Amino acid sequence: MRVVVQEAAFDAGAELNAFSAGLGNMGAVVSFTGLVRDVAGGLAGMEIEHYPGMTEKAIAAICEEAMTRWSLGDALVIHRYGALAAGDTIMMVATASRHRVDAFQAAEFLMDYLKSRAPFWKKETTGQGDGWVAARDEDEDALTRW
Amino acid sequence: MRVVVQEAAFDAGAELNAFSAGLGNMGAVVSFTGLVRDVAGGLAGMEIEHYPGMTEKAIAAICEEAMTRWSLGDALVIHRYGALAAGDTIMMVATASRHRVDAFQAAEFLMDYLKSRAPFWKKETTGQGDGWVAARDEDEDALTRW
Amino acid sequence: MDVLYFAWVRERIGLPKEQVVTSAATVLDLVEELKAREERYAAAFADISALRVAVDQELTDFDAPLAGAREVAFFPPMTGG
Amino acid sequence: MDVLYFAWVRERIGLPKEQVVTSAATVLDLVEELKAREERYAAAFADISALRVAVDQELTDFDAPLAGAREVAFFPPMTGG
Repeated sequence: MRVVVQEAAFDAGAELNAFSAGLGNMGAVVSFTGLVRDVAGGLAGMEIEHYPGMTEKAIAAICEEAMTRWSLGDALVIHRYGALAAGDTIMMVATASRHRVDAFQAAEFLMDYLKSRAPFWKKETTGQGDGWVAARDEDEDALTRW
Repeated sequence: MRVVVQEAAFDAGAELNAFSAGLGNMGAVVSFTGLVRDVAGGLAGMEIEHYPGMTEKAIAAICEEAMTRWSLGDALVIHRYGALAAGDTIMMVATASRHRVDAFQAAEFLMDYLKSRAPFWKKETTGQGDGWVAARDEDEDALTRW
Repeated sequence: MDVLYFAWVRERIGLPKEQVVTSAATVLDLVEELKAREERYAAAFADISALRVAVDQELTDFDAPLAGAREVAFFPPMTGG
Repeated sequence: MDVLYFAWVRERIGLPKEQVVTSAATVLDLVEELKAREERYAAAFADISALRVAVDQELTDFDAPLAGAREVAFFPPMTGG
């Protein structure tokens, strides 16, 4: 299990390969990658604020919960903070299991909890100024299924 | 949408990065990677047989079905055949969407259908001889949820 | 008509592909014709519930008609992914 | 006790962190104390249903006790991932 919170960019493909190479006997690997997207057009960039100290602890707790709920060989979370541009990779999750159902379920669980329970806040910068991204009701509702 | 059936090894991380780079306005990317796993210990290798011609058509049809069922920006399937060793990457699927639910669901759908409806057959070679991998009832049952 | 065999069906019958001249109306009729030929066919087709069939590269059932078919393939359940 | 503010709560109050000497028994008592200080606090805490709170870096509720707490943080719903 590896949790990384960093400002620097990272190479999601290289991380996926390194994660897969270290697995031993797990045949199924699921990854999720979140990219900065320019929904309305005109996005100049994104700034992600976080809560140093709590962030790492909250993500580690979510990962440990996933490891107890599903039969996983390994789990990885990398999440950036600071200034990002459209198209940049914000974060990734990877999970590994023997059978694909565990890896898929655990990755979805990790994403649902990271969205609403890890202390990150996104601010978008456009030509019209800055704005904090509002939490979506669907994201909060998604937690009820676990 | 891209479907590749090939004997040669491929770099799953590089494929994930290329897939993510071409997306434009899609923020969520899910990938599944299947690796040769040595369940019982002593696996010497795996041989994957397929049905040239039907394989590509069957996978393309499954991808098109996924594109109509979910709101996807893109989908990728790469599947190898021929001789593989333990730890080798057998195949990968990648899906992209605006919101993560579509990408996750479509990737699970693609995997469920690829498992049981794309004409591939795995043969494992061990010190005790060769054996065709049996289809799992769970894999056939997984199709009923879609 | 081309008849193709994959995986252990291919191994039991001993060849990957053959040309068959047949007037079989359905896949099942073709199976019965093949089984009557030789023991290796009878062995391969002993339990068709363990087999799948594709006609012209589309999965179908054993009662599918063969009129106009150019290619029929027999194989065990797939194990891709 | 350290009190931390994030995202638009930080922007409205105008600082990321401050030391607060308080005998507030619960988070809600602390919020009432802060609101009584200055308009910017009253504005930031006007609708606590739009806020989340962590005590010693654990998410909790506004009726959580503050006895022994070293760090309280206020922020809007998270938007990670």
